[in-house]
Amino acid sequence: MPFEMLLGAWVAAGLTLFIFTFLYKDNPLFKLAEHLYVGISVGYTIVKVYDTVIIRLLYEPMVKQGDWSLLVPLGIGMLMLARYFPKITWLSRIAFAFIVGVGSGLAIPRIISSYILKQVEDTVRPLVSLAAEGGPTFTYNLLDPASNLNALVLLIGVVSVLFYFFFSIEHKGPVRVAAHTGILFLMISFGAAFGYTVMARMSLLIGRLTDLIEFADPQYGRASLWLLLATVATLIVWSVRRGEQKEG
Amino acid sequence: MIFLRRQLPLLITFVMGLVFAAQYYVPHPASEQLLTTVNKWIQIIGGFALVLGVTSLFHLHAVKIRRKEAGWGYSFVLYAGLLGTIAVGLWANGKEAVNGALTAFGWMYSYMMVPLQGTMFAILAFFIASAAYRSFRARSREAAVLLVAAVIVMMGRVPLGEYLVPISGDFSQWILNVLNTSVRRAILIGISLGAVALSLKIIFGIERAYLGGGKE
Amino acid sequence: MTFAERMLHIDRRIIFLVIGVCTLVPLLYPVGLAIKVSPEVRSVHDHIESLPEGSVFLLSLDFDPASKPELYPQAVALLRHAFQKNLRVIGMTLWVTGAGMADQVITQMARDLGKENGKDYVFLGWSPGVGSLIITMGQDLYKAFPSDYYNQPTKELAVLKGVQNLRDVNYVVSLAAGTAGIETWYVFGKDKYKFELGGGCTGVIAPGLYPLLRSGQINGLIGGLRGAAEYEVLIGKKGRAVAGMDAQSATHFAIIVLVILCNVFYLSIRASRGKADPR
Amino acid sequence: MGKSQKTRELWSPFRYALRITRPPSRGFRRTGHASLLTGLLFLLAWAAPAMAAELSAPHDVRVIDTPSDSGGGLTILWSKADYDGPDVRYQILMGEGAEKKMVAEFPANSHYVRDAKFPWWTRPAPRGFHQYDIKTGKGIELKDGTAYAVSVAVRRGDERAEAPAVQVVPEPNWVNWNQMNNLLLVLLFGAVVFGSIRAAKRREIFLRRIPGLDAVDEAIGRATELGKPILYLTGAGDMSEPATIAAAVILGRVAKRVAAYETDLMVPHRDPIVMAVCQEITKQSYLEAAKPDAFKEDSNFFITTDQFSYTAAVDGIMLRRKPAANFFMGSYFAESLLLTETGASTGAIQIAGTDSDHQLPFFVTTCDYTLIGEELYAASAYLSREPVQVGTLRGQDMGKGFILAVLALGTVLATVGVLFGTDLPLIILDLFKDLK
Repeated sequence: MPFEMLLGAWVAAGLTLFIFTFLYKDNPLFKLAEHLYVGISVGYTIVKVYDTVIIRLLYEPMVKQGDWSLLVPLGIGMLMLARYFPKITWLSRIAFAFIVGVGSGLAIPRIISSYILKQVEDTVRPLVSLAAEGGPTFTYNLLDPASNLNALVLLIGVVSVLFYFFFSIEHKGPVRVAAHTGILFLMISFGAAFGYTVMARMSLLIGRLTDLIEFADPQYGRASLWLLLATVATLIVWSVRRGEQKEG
Repeated sequence: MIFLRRQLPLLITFVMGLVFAAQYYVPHPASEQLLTTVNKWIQIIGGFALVLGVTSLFHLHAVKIRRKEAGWGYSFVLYAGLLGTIAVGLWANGKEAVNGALTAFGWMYSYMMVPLQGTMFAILAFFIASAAYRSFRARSREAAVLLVAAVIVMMGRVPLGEYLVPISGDFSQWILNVLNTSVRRAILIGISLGAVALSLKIIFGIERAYLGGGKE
Repeated sequence: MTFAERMLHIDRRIIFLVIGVCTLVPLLYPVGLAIKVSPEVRSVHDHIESLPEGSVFLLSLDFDPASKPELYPQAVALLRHAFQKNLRVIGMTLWVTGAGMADQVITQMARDLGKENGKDYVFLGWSPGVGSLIITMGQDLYKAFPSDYYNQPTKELAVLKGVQNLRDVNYVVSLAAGTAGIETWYVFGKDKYKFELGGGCTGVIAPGLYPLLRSGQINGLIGGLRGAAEYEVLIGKKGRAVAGMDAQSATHFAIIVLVILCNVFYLSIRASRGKADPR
Repeated sequence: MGKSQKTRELWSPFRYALRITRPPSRGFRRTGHASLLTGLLFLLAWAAPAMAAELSAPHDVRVIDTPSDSGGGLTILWSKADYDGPDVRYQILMGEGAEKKMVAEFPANSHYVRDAKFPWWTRPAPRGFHQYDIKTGKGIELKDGTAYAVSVAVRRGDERAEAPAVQVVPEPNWVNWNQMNNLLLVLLFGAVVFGSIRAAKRREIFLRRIPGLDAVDEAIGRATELGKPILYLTGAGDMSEPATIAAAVILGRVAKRVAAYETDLMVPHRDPIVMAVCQEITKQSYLEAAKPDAFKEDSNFFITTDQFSYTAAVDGIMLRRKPAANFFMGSYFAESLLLTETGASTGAIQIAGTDSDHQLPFFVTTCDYTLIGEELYAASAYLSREPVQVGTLRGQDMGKGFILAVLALGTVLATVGVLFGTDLPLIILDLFKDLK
């Protein structure tokens, strides 16, 4: 086992356990891991931004390929830093205006295309289909997402939930009924999404625990076990001392 | 001066907004080229925005240390993590691995970033359970519907559930594919209309919250 | 406070403990609940099963540590199967950040099954280029990888005898956590050099790869931890993924039981107090 | 494959010579409303000699620059024939003389115009016609501005017939006509929104009550009573997302109340620009509440852009400062549950509002009140009562009304289309399709 992997196993196992202590209570070990995490992640982002933005997007094209048009975004980026100088703070608005302007422009047709047209197109489906011998029939296989019954359920769902989101008319009479159906649909969907996410989250937990079990192997010097003992011991000492402090 | 302060940003937003909305309808390579260029620019400008954030973070913890606020020692840990990662990252030229061998930066990524991130995610597994216990109560018809749907889907997604109630797999699939799709679709249509309306207002200078200060 | 009320306001750390135990115990002592094997996983397995001894099997481990929970068990199961079938195994990765981990899993599995580096298997490591790397491999493997991860010259390795390029490889499987993965292998590799291609991927990207499967661009797909578990069932060696599925079943049922209990308590309080909300 | 292709080409001249002309297919008569141009081409094809008794060369072959594309593409169109079926195959050929090569081969009952999803306003030929697009890529390179000779052949077993080659130049286009329905909707919706904003400036517009909002005041009141701070999160989005803007607007309202009560406000951020904007907004609110001295510059502060380290830090704040009320407005990802469960464990009142549909289940189950999706936007309008906001909301409602009408009418039309086997409903339905 190379040394860096052994060290890596110990560090990874330790940090994993420290974060897990949060489940017991907020404590110094968690705080240590938390602050380290914030530090490392910001550092990581800075390095990545430096590497991709400064080096690969700015420095190399400008100096090596002579693409001086990049002075424009460089200038606009600099304007953002004008915030630190009260007299010229307004200059930073130019940078915001540029970003937000481009973003809004890009958004409009793309949202219409993929979130409105595409969704409407897929909801508008015939409620009958042609049978093999040519006559129209109504297919009601629930497991086939393209069956007519499912098309109908889908339509009812979309329509009733849209009714719930009307704000400028009072919810009474038929609108109330529709909106209420909408709420039921909303709740079913939330429940289902919740249940589905349980699976995804549990897989992650399983992944972390599998790693810990692996690091408990003799070839890693039983890192997880020793660190678990150390963590528990630290927590006990900490709780006892805090108890004493409170009494004293 | 007033023009520069008030009108120029609005003018920039207006022009950029129209140009890039129009870009969508133009298939010519020149328009594609324009899009790639400006995307690169936005990335660069976004990089500078990070300076704002990092300064704020530095300031916050510097104040903590100076005032010796509770837990100021952890601020040192944060600084150490931050500066250490930057040093190691620059040393490795921002590369996690060279010729397939991990650099020190890559080591920090694999053995510190990944476990920390993964464990935070894994904590969700515990929280999702406690959230279910705390809030899945049949207080009303709506709440009952929600909890029944959740239980069915939880059953249907694992071998044991499929074994005990064979239909649960298909049923949960149906809930996810049909009912869930219809609701998400309606929510999406609603918020998309909101997003388009907002973008239009921004382009035409009616909505200025993004410039800060709301009205003026 | 009645018993039911106390139970409703139970310390949530007890729930955490229940979940922790329900995950950990099945991982340590797997039960091996029956798992339905899906056809897309079976076809990867059956293809390897159909290869004669000494066929060349290339496994590309295209993921980094972040996707380890799902793809590592897949790699273990596939390697075990290939080694047991006495295939010649070539390992590599398109993800520079994944090289160390890929080396680790291959070395480990080879050691477990008594295979010899250079004779029964080789780990080529990582080389830049992604698409162009695959094209180079398709023309001349030794140009793409003059030496392996441990700097042994590839030309002299017994395991690569008679292998000139990708056309001589019988089966390629890419275990992918994103792009530079299955699609890349298809577009730059299979399309041109006509080897059979299979895939394994994380649960998140699996739905996006089903079109490739339906059109026959890949002959099978192992999706997420569940897919790995199915593969383990197929090779009859229940490992981490099957244990993972047990843990998954256990936690899901723990939560379901908790939800039922909390409603029993809640309703009993409500019944005893009439209609008032006992929040 | 390449070899057999060559043999076939050697043979083809003989077969060509042996052909007898034969009237065009039935398929063409059915789509008799073809354009004048197609009609002319059809005549040309009619006049063309040499058609086999069994297998005639494809009729009405037309090759055009692919419309509404970015260049490097050609579209071949030809009418369908009697022999169209799975056993007969069409071949697309490019180049002339010795350089001629086959680009594609496919069964004759595939590649119809109707499969290509053109809306009626850009359809280059009747729906029953065959269509094949040659694009740059996969070993083919089409240079814009260069002429290419393209032809279509048909093959059944050893029989083969080829239509004369057509010269055509691929070019990039300046307008994608397929997407004009998209543009039309943008203009229409824009007009509705601006119209209702104008209307809202002139008269009051009714807005229904949003239950979650009463809780906002209640929560601030309780925090004041307890002398505890208020935590307000603006989410993970940047300043161009509607959810973030709504969150910032609501922050303005909350800050005003908070300033009046002189309660502590903490707003940790994930996006530096959002932080800068929110700082301004908070300052403004304190000014409006006539409490400029109570404003603290560092009530808005940045933590990090990374999802989970941000979450860990905010969880830490919740546990240490024990805020009496937590607000979660804006867009969120997986961190939502980590935040709300920790908040719940400290006993805070929690109010959420988000348009991130994938996180709504967690907010709904763990928070005291949740503004679902559009309700978040509505809340900011409801609170501010500004004509611009209220008018926009009214405009959105009209947009939803329009979509509801399209869904209802569209379903009826689509059903009628199937029942009577007619394409007429497509005139309306095509308007609401997403076409590239």
